[in-house]
Amino acid sequence: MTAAMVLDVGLALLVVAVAVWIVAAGSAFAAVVGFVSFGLLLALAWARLAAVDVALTEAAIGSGVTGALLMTAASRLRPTESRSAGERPGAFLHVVAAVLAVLVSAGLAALVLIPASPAPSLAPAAAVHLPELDVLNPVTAVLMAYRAVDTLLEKIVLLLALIGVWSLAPDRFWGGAPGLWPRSRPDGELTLLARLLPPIGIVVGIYILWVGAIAPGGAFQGGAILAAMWLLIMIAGLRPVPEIHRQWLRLVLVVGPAVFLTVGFAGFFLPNGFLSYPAQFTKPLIIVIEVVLTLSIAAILGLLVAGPPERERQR
Amino acid sequence: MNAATLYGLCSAALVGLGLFGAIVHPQPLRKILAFNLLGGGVFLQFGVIARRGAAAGMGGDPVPQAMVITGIVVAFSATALAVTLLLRLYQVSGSATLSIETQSSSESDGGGR
Amino acid sequence: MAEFLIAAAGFVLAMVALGLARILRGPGDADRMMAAQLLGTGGIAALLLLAAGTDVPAAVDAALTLALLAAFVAVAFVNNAPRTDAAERRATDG
Amino acid sequence: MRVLFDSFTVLAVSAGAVFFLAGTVGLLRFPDSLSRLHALTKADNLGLGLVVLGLLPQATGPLVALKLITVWLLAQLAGAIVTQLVARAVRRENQEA
Repeated sequence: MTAAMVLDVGLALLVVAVAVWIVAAGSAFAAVVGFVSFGLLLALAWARLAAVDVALTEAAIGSGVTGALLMTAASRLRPTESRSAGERPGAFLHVVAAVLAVLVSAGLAALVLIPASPAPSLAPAAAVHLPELDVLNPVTAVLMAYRAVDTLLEKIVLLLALIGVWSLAPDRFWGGAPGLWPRSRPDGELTLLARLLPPIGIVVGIYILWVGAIAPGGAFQGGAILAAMWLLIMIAGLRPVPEIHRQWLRLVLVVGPAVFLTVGFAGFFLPNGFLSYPAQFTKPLIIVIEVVLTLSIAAILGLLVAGPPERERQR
Repeated sequence: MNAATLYGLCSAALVGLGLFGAIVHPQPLRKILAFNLLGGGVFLQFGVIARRGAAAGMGGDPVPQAMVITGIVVAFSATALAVTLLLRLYQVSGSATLSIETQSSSESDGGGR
Repeated sequence: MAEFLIAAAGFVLAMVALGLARILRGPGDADRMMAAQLLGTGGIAALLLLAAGTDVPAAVDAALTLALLAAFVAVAFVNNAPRTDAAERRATDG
Repeated sequence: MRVLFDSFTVLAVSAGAVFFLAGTVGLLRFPDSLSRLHALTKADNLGLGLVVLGLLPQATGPLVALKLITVWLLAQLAGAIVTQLVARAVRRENQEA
């Protein structure tokens, strides 16, 4: 038994233990704390599975940004917790749910234990065109070139989610600014953190975006870091939360998907189809798309956490 | 047993736990959490498939990995929308429950339908 | 060398897990807030050790991301936990 | 030279691990939140600091070394400030209880 094996067994057990905590915890806030830990441990597991790109995404979005979002919700919904305790389903439903869960788990475990042989893989196919694309990170190549249509649609999903969140605002607040945990009195420490951390964070975010071409990293991960830094500045009150009717804000939100779509449609006329890049411009086009996408992703993620408008529009 | 199989079993357990939590928890927020747990398990399953497909000098098959990255982002958008819906429900009805009895009683408190 | 670094990562993770078990039990939410801090630091250390031990240099970038996001999440904790507690107590008292 | 570097790494990383151990023992044994917070900061500052110090000789280039140091500085900065905020929350909880 090697050290790596012991580490893997321990990590897998720990992930399951934290998952049990999330389901069993007494209060929603405690469960959310468990969820943040869960995301962090999953990031370690992804690194062990040789998927550092995913580890970065999990650390940034899965644990960090989602954790912040759920924490807000848990603290706002705290008054409702004791009331819903009486709505716990009976023993019968518990047993049925447990049996169902065990069956599903057993089925998945069987799939894992009886692997297909040889294991299916698209890695060789992905490797063939990497030199042409001049993108050395295969995951970025898949996201930006081979399966670019998935990435484009995912941006649309992000935008739709934001529109959905905004439409839940009461009419009188339409066009106003999101609430985002307004603090009654700003602490000196928080202000200090919000002044010191974002400059470093922005450099790291841009670095993660830039390194995405040759090593794990890319638009999502960089965008999530930028979003977290923006949120930090707004939480500390150093910059106001923007009102959602602002033209510049809406421009930033759509510029990424819009450029991506334009390049995609241009593919009809220049090369040979939707979302195919002209051979000599592949690398520059991918870089341009990634840069604007990062900007849009950062803005959308930040505003999704900030929630629907909760203040009236200022004239 | 290699690392991929181990994490595969771990992901199977996560899916089961998430499913159980999503069914039995009365609070919608806990259901959302459990659903994210379930999603995490499914993503990990993709990771295992990717790891087993290691070839051509890559540590894993990049296609499932890229799909997981897309999946994580989409899961976040869905969570954000669900949480906002829930908060709005609480704002409007004064309760955050999916139970029909409690829902209708709080509606009649507020002046009926 | 690699074996030692991986073992060290496992040890740090085990320590963090023990601390986590204590912290999650509470009793107050302030204790739980420490969980983010503890696990953040432990996770960063484990990732850095793994990056060197298993020759995955990119894991250092993941640690960097974690360091930034852990700070952000900790701020989210502090902003959301105790203030509502106080508001709730006032509501039940008055 | 290699042996010297490697033994330095073993020494510093082990020392860091000891601080993580100390931090955890403190968390398990200390009776109140503020002392637990104190124990936590030991693991934070010295544990991570010594691990980073130990990994520096293993770094493959100046960029990696720079990133290692940045990680530690970030953890320091965030740790110091977040600890303050948590301590304040603990005091509020105590006052209200």
